[in-house]
Amino acid sequence: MNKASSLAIAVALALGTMPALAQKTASQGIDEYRAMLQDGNPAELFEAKGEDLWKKARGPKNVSLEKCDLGKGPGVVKGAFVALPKYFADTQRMQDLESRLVTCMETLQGFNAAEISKTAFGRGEMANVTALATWIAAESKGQRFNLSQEHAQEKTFYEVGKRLFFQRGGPHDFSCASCHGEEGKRIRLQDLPILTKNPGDGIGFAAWPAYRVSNGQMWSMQLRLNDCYRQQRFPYPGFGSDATIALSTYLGVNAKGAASIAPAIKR
Amino acid sequence: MQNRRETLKQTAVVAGLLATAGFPQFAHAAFNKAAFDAKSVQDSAKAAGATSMAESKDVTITGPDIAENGAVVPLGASTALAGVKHLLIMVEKNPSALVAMFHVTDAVEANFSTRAKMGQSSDVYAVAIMNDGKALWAKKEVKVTLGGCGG
Amino acid sequence: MADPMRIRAQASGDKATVRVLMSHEMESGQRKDASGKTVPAWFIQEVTAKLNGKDVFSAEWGPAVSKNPFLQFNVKGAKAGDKIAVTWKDNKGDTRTDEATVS
Amino acid sequence: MNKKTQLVLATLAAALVAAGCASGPSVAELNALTDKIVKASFRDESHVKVERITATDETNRVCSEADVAGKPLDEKTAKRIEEANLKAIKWPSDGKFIGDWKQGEAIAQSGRGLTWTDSATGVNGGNCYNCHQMDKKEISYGTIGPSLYNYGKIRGVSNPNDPASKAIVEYTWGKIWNAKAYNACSNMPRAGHMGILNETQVRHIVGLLLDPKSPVNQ
Repeated sequence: MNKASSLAIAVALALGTMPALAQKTASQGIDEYRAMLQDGNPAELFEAKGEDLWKKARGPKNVSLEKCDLGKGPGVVKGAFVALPKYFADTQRMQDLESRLVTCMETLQGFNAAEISKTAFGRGEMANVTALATWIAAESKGQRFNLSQEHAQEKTFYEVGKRLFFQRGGPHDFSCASCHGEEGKRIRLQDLPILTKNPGDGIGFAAWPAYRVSNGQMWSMQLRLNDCYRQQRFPYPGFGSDATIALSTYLGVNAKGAASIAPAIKR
Repeated sequence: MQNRRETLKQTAVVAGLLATAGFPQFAHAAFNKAAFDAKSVQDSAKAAGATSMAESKDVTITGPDIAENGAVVPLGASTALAGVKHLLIMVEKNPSALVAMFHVTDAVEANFSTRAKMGQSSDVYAVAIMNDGKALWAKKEVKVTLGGCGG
Repeated sequence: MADPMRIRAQASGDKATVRVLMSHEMESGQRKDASGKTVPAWFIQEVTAKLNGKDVFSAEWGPAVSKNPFLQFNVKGAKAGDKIAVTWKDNKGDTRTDEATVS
Repeated sequence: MNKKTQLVLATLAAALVAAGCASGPSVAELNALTDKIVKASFRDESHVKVERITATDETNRVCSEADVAGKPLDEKTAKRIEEANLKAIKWPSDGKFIGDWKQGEAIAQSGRGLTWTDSATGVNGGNCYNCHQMDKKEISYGTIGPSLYNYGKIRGVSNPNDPASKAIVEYTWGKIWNAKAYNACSNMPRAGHMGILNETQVRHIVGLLLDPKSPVNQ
């Protein structure tokens, strides 16, 4: 409320010569802009590609991913996204959607997991992992996040993730919490979700993967975290590294009950 | 919208099959390079066949008041007038003003939407070029802001 | 080699609204790469559509249309079950056609 | 590598259970585990080195721990941290606190510098608008920090060179140079102390905030 009225004043002062704008706050204007983009989210292009990749026989072994176990049993896609990351007994490790996909690409299709993990976002098989993640996320659209905290590793990773969330460092002393620790804050005009609790349906953890209009790229959760760390002026987090999975576990557990809208469309 | 996924599933891919078929009955299908290379709204309209230009309430331009990002700005042009040959969407301050030129036929409504790149805040135009060469236009201002952390 | 389009065509009254998403870089020709060289323009130049095999729509685009373009138009007289085929062609001569059924 | 770390963790967890720690690892063990995971997960990229987060100072360490615990620093520790940071402030070498507000505005607008995609030799920005309102004409401002619109005017600074303004001028310099000198766990970066901005840039920012001609004070 406060935010809106102070913005209204700012806009009136700044743009007083433009009657159409003076009657509308900047945030209303931006909400309208965002609404205009909803109908026609290019993430659909990546969804289609991901679905195709899941069903197509590929890789050195020339098989599809249709027997991949994303945590709900081999081949079960619906509902898998909103329960990840989780502990997988076969790999004996905590995995998020993307690292699990890479495991399946190695064990089922014969790809080299380490090679894929080293590939830059948007390139080669990494682009395929992102497309797959986009489709798999979309298959759980509307479902509510409900990560398991049963296994000891799942609890431990939540605790480690919490510590990573509050870890201050780099030349700017930033932690994740610098931007995402309080409700109702913005960077520039960008609303910042609070991530220490459920921020609401389709906000924060429940919005990614998302299509970024600013660069026309499809961003997975791994890339979302990677770029947060970049802007935090931290060093480079490895793809599928334990730090990224622990942090995802913390965010995912906190988002319990939030309905997923992924893949969303973002600035 | 409720049937979106259903509808999407019905999308059949026939890539390449029709690709090489020409469009002989579409006189304007050839790319009008001059119109797209022209810098200004006027020069571009001229290259697209306009002989005179006038503002008109019968032409509508739609777009946001503020765009959070200049890379993707939803814009639409429409008119209920009869006798429209082309409907153009332009961004005045872009290096070349013309974004898209739609050819109006009896088979489609003179109502088109797409998304444009905008380098900066600018007036955006819908220009209807009539069969007699008259160009009728409407404009509105779109403010492009820096949404994120200027990094 | 280009990725498929997503086409939604919905009939209402005596027309169908067609919404299309295309997978394309739409490189503006204004951008410079890391070494300072201008990245050449690469964009969809022509978009056409057919209703049940008959030409109904055509447009010309410049490089200022956004990456992964969106397009919306209304075809008169189209009804549920009709076929809409959309074709794009870019300035390098690459082309792609996809088809959808009006719902 | 990931797999190996996680296996080590699993063994560790098992050992803990065997030792009767049914309630899971202790705080100290979780902290140690986090350090280990950080070392295994992050790598150098371009000019950005892992030491940036593994060799951080006491200020960051105690504030991070307080954040995890969900309670503020105890008063004694907070005071100690603030004093240490206050002592580390470098005051203007030529005694001039007020720079050019126009250059200050450009620095305040820029969010560039020090990420792995920035050049190692580029000019850093101050990131000010990311968190603060300043010039009212800029509608794209953040709200993590308080509004600084009319910063000098509200504080009654009509001539920053007047001895009457000395205290506020010095505080402003100090706050930008090292925000933790006044609030141990402030969200605000220590722009001068950590080498984000140089002395000349800090001077321009102080000008932007305190010069009566600056748009901040209109």
